[in-house]
Amino acid sequence: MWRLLREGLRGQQGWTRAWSKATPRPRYRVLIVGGGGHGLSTAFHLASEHGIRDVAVLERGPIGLGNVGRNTTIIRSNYFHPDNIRFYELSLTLWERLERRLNFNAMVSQRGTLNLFHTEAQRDLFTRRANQMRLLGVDAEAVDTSGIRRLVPLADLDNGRYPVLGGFLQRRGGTVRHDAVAWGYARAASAAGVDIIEHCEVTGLRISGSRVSGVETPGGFIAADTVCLAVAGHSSHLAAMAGLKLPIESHVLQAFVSEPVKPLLDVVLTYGAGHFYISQSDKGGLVFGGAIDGYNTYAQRGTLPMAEEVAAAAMTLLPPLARLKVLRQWGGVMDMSMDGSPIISKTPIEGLVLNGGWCYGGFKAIPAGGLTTAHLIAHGAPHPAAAHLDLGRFAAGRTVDERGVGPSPYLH
Amino acid sequence: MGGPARIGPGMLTAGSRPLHFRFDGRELQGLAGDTLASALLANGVLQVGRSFKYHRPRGIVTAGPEEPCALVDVIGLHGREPNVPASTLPLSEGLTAESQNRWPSLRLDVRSLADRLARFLPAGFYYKTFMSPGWAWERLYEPLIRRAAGLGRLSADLEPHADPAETVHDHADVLVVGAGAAGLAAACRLGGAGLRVILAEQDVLCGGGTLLDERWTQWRNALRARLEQLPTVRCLTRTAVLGAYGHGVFGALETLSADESARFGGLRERFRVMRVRRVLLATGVLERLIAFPGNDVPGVMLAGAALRYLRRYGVAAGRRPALFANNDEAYEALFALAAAGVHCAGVIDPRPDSRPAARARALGIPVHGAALVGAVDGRHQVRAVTITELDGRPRFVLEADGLLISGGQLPASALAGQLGATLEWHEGQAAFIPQLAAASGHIAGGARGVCGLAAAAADGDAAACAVAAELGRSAAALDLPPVPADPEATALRPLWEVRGRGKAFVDLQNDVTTDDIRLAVREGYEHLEHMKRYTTFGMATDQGRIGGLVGCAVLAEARGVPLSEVGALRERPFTQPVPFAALAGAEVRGHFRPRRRLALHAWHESAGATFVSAGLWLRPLVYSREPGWAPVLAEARAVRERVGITDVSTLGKIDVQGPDAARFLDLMYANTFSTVAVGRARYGIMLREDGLLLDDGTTSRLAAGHFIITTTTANSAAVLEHLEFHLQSTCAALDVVLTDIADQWAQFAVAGPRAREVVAPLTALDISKEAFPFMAVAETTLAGVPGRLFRISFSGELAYELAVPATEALAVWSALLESGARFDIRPYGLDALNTLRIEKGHITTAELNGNTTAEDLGLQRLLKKQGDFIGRTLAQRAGLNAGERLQLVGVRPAARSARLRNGSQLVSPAAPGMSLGYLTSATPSIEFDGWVGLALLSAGRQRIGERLLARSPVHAEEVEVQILSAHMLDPENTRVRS
Amino acid sequence: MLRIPCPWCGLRDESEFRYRGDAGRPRPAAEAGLDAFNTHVYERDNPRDWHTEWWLHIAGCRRLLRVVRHTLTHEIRSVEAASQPQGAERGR
Amino acid sequence: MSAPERELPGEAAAGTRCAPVGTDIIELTPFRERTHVLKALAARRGLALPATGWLAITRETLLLCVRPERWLLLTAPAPPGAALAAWRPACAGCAAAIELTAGLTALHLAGPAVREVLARGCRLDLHPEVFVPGSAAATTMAQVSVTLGALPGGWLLLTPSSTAQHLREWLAATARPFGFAPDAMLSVSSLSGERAP
Ligand SMILES: Cc1cc2nc3c(=O)[nH]c(=O)nc-3n(C[C@H](O)[C@H](O)[C@H](O)COP(=O)(O)OP(=O)(O)OC[C@H]3O[C@@H](n4cnc5c(N)ncnc54)[C@H](O)[C@@H]3O)c2cc1C
Ligand SMILES: NC(=O)c1ccc[n+]([C@@H]2O[C@H](COP(=O)([O-])OP(=O)(O)OC[C@H]3O[C@@H](n4cnc5c(N)ncnc54)[C@H](O)[C@@H]3O)[C@@H](O)[C@H]2O)c1
Ligand SMILES: Cc1cc2nc3c(=O)[nH]c(=O)nc-3n(C[C@H](O)[C@H](O)[C@H](O)COP(=O)(O)O)c2cc1C
Ligand SMILES: [Zn+2]
Repeated sequence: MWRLLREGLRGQQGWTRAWSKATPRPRYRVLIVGGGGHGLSTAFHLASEHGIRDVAVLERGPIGLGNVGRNTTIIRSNYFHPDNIRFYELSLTLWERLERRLNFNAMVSQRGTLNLFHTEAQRDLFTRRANQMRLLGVDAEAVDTSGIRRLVPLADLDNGRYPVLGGFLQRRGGTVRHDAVAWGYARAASAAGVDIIEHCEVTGLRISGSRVSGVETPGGFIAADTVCLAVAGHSSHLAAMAGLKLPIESHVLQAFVSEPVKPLLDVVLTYGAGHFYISQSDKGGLVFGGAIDGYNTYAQRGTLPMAEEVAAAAMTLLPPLARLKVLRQWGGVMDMSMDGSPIISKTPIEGLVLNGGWCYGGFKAIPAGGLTTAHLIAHGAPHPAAAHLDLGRFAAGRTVDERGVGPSPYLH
Repeated sequence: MGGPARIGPGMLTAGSRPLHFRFDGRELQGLAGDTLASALLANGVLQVGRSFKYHRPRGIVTAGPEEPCALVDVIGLHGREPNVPASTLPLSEGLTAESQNRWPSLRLDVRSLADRLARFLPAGFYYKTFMSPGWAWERLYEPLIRRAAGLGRLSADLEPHADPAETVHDHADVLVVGAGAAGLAAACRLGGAGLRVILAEQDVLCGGGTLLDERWTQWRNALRARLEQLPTVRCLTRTAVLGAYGHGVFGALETLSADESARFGGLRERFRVMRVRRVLLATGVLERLIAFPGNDVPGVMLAGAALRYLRRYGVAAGRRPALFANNDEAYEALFALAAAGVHCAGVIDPRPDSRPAARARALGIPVHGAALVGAVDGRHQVRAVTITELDGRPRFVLEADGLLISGGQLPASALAGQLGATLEWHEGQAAFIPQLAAASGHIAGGARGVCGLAAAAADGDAAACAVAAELGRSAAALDLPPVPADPEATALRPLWEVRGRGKAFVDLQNDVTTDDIRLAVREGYEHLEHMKRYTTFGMATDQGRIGGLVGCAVLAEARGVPLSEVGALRERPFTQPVPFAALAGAEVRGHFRPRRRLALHAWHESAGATFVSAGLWLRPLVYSREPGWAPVLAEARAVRERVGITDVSTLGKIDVQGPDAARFLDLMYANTFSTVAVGRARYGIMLREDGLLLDDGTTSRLAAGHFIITTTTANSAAVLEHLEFHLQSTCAALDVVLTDIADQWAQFAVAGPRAREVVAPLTALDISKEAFPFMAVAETTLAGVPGRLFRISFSGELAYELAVPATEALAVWSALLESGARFDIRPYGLDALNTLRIEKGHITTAELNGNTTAEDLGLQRLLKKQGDFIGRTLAQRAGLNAGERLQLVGVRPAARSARLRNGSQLVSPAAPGMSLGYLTSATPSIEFDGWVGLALLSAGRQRIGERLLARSPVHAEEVEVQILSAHMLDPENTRVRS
Repeated sequence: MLRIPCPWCGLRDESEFRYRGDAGRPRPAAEAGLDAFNTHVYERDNPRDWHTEWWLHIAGCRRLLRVVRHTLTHEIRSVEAASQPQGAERGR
Repeated sequence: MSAPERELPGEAAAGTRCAPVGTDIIELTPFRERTHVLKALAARRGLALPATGWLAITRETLLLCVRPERWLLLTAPAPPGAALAAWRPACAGCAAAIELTAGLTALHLAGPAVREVLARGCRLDLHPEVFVPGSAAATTMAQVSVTLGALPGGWLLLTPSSTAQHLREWLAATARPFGFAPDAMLSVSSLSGERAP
């Protein structure tokens, strides 16, 4: 703050790079592939929690332009599976402390996430989830229609087709300024001694015997004791370099933003009669999205039917939006796992660690994902909050399937 | 007196009637044909808004959809529509608009304080501050920021007035986007070759750049006339192509003219989905701005826009404007204004000399060569400009009431970018030229850097010939008037920024200055996409159309790299913002999803049913409009005590026929169907390949090679898809025909101790216990209608299900009611059905929730030991058979007066924080005193007899419950077999 | 957005189809064992490349199609019926 | 049960006219290697089974093929079960013959604006040179499943009976700006197209 005043008087000349642009050294104790939220958070936690500073993050482009830079920024910890609640709740508590941890304002905004329900079956599911959360000490509350009307005056609760019967609110849920998350972790990790190496694509993984020994890049080989894959939608692609097949398919999730308008919507709202969720960014744009496209793809772009579908849901739930204009549409490639839950795990290759399978929900998990992945790397054993996210769960039949649709990512 | 004014007739306004409108409360007058912007200018109104961050006064900069500044709120019948570009909004009688982002008034905006404090609010300032005290971000700073941000204000009533909306699907061989010289020529050529063409033009008129040059009138008219005669060409004006989605799919928005809108019941725009074989982008060029201090003062306008205002609306951008430009084209505005009698203050051109400069001098307009504009005098309006040498030394101050600027032209490449165009840097034009792979599309004319209208027309024609050839057509020669020659041009001198004191904007809406870009570079946000996100450059409603390249150039300079290395902003849909209503189309609100109606819908309605949506279906929930359990329990009691009838037609029904039908079902179901006798049904479960349950239902064998499957309502589509998938892949060798017969058959359950007596009179069949036992099936005549009779029961009572063709539903249903009248038969709805099945321990999707196994639900005895089936192998995994898994049990409150709630968590009193399971379904009971429920409980079957707590902390409830077997009612099944 | 040329129905929007995933994973033999089924059910190649996949034309002919598509460019290289209903004459 | 016989409506003011079609419908699907048997059986009854994507009209019937190897046969209404009874025994061992009379609702659309109206819900290219008379296709319209046939004097539309009301309402609402008129019931034989396109 004082700095801002001082720089104001000095013509903003004194600011320096938020993170330094490193060039790679020949070997590191830990190499993290992927400069997205999880890669950077992992690096930060390795350096700050475990004193492991001999770390580099390798990012094929500029950092933060993968899914961390294109998501709808929702954070919450309302999950069904108790282990998932614990994991995402850990993340939520870390979000609450993030700004002071990083000395960077990522605008964590706990404005509340409100899930609407339209059928009794949905009500029962949400009740069960909220009660499970409450047993674990996590905030969740039921909201009746008059409460919803107060929270979202724009909503047409009757809406002619699937009336809103009620909702569940997690007040501590909300949004975070997505880009600032990548920048804030990069800045803090860099300050702690981590090398952040941009424009450095990993093109191969070198395996010696059953161990990983480093990575190939266009600039040459870089050796490492541990290599952590944190490449989200490209997990399978990287794993294939080590001869591994993952329980992951890459699918596109789209997002949209409207023109900016004065404050309209003060919670994160999810519609229950179709795939649709929406919140308003601090800049004034309504940020919203829907379901995944539902087929394997690495193309980071949107489609017309999804735009129409999501707009139709918006119009149904929030008819006053009719004349507001949608500004931009984009997509992100997501690592859809076979049970819809993430994977933080060792792999059959010694020294190769996987952070992936984030599906459409890995943004909220960035603090905890980094913390638990760093723990796994530092201790060689899973962090208790992420022990259920191991790769072995699939074969063992211990899948963590929130939606109960089974190993068909196109249904998640 | 200075400033803009109407000085003559315009192409669109000549001779048209006056219209009255209001802007910020002022009553003003314009002409039919005007846009709001041209009408405001005609009234001398210069300042029309405030900027996003600094709240600086802003005017009208462009004459098209690329407008960054002149966005207004339009006050309509049903509310307030924000962010409408005045530059495209057609004027209409009574139009009411207000400026945005200012308080209390446009001229006196309190937040413009931000402008004075600007030095403390550089790009990204919010990341560096507002962090302490810890609570303050959300409660203090964020609300402040949010209120300050946002442009217009949206307000609308919730009344379901539902503006009409529609989506139209168009098809063509070729979509030509843009009807300028290139597009018109291309469409003529393609149409002449007999190809189906859509020519989409966002403007109200076809013509593009030719509309601004009188020499082209004849050519344009000739082409328009020709196009009208070509039967395969559709010319869609007012239609902007918004998005390119690959595989030949495009989204476009047509704004209806007032007449057409009236014809379509007030429809304002029409969303068009175009599916085409080829696309030809003839989107022309956009003019770019120059960054110099004060380039945002009202009265600074793009030169091309000034030309448009003059030609189209007869409006001069100023009475004594100056021009600041680095290219020849921009002088056209000056010449046109001069020809219309406007006295131009002078020209500032960084080039020492040029052909049009000579022409200007000849017209008596002073031209200052090798000069720049270093500052603008005036806050609410341009008063004078400071002319400097190229090195920045001031030369002198030129009085002017407006400043027309032009930094050159660049291809309008938004759609090309969406189609994956590569951008090639063109030094001569100082612009990126998009290039597309032939498979993605073609670009012609100004859109690919071709200069001049004649050249563009020729290029459009050539591109059309290439497209025609790709589609196997030879394009016939066209007999068209000759094109006027393009003037010879002096090369443009790239000019991005004039450095000086004061803010030089590259993004006029988001208030991003050249200094902001340099700051971003210092802080390491030097990649274009980082700079964009850090400063919000190019993220406003205009998406950086006129300032984008300028910002990139400033970035390149700050980084010390060539512009080609920096690249350009990434293009995404939409080329123009599109209203939610238009994008959504007609399938919203009450029409969001279709309704599937039962054949007996009208009967249920007249019987007083409350309907509930179950997926797309409307189902009777209870035959009462009263809330509460009483009517439900009355219906359920009728079944337990006498007899009831319910419509179960929503169940999925699949006909399976063929020599291999039984083998197929044996593979698809976990139990065996080949051993089912003809005339018998069997309850079956289907697993997913991962070993978890997919669905359940009864399947009946009508003949050796003929089965009828029933599925749950919720899973009917999924099960059919599952079967069809496997039949055509895993089991492709099997000879089976699957047919969805869900809608063919209405199906009713008649349940209760008197069911037999109700059904018997309707059929000749002997349905006695012996002749037609539990699980018997027959094809028979029911009330004179050929139907099917099943002896199956979901309620736990003696029951029959009757299936009859849906067309005969009412006749048979009525016959049953009549036959049951002596037992006081009652129709029962979904709620009563649920009460009955819970008591009986029958499962539905509440328990079959995708995470349960056969074992979990106590169905393990159904898993066949012999032979393969989907899910067999993986169902044996340890994790799916672990002892602590949740198993189905029954639940009753210990205190009979207590009620149960679905979704409560089961805990042991010793560890009330640890969930052992949860309640899936609960109901007040008919048979038992108080409530009963079903639950999924860890190692549940071993806990039968235990007492646990059912906790619902969200409702502050806690109920002591007793764990029972799920088979609470008649575990020996004597009733169903009676 | 995809448009898939169905051999029976012609060029149709992706919304008319149901995606059924990687078509390169035939169901293992009945007795192939746990590992084989685990691999079949959970592991995916998920290539950033050409991908052979199942699409069921649910809104049209309801036939299962084997489509070869590039997962980055979305180019469709071939479409064929998973199993040919014998004797059927091709339509459009 | 039987519909009043009625001539196909002429070119009246309404852009779209919509009439229910009174018809029995059965679906014939041959088992493996039995197509020729079914074809022969049909031939004996004076019917030629059209190729996928086409329909065939005789005086009394209409045959549509929108799914390979599956034919929808539309015949004049008879008492319930009669249509099936006429085919099922003959099809034994050769084809599945399944009654869908109650499962599908048939509508006939005519008028100069029909294509405009359909383009507001149907994604197919219905241009007369593409979807030529005699074409048939299954697709979705207004979010529900439909089978479309281009008849000489109009359009045949089949939709599952549970969504028929939805589709009729949608048609009426969408066609309103073009002029919409509901018509009295037509019979299959009146579709047979003595009226040239
Ligand atoms: C539209 C959309 C909306 C979403 N909404 C939400 C939401 O509201 N809430 C939520 O919690 N989650 C949401 N998500 C999901 C969330 O964004 C992701 O799960 C999460 O960001 C993924 O983790 P990440 O940040 O590490 O991934 P990324 O940011 O994608 O990071 C992966 C990085 O790896 C790099 N990389 C890839 N290959 C290589 C290579 N060979 N060498 C070097 N580097 C490589 C990539 O360039 C990329 O930068 C959404 C996702 C999308 C697309
Ligand atoms: N003489 C002048 O005043 C003048 C003005 C403009 C252009 N030009 C010259 O004309 C040449 C360009 O001719 P041209 O035919 O290529 O372009 P053009 O600018 O004449 O026409 C392009 C047309 O495309 C339309 N358009 C752009 N994007 C669209 C979209 N997404 N959807 C629908 N319509 C869209 C525009 O409204 C415009 O009418 C350039 O080389 C330029 O030098 C001259
Ligand atoms: C939360 C959020 C808010 C956004 N707001 C805007 C916005 O106001 N204006 C804008 O042009 N883009 C906005 N974007 C979209 C970005 O411009 C960009 O499209 C997105 O980050 C994906 O990157 P890409 O388009 O470069 O692939 C926003 C994105 C996110 C994730
Ligand atoms: Zn098909």
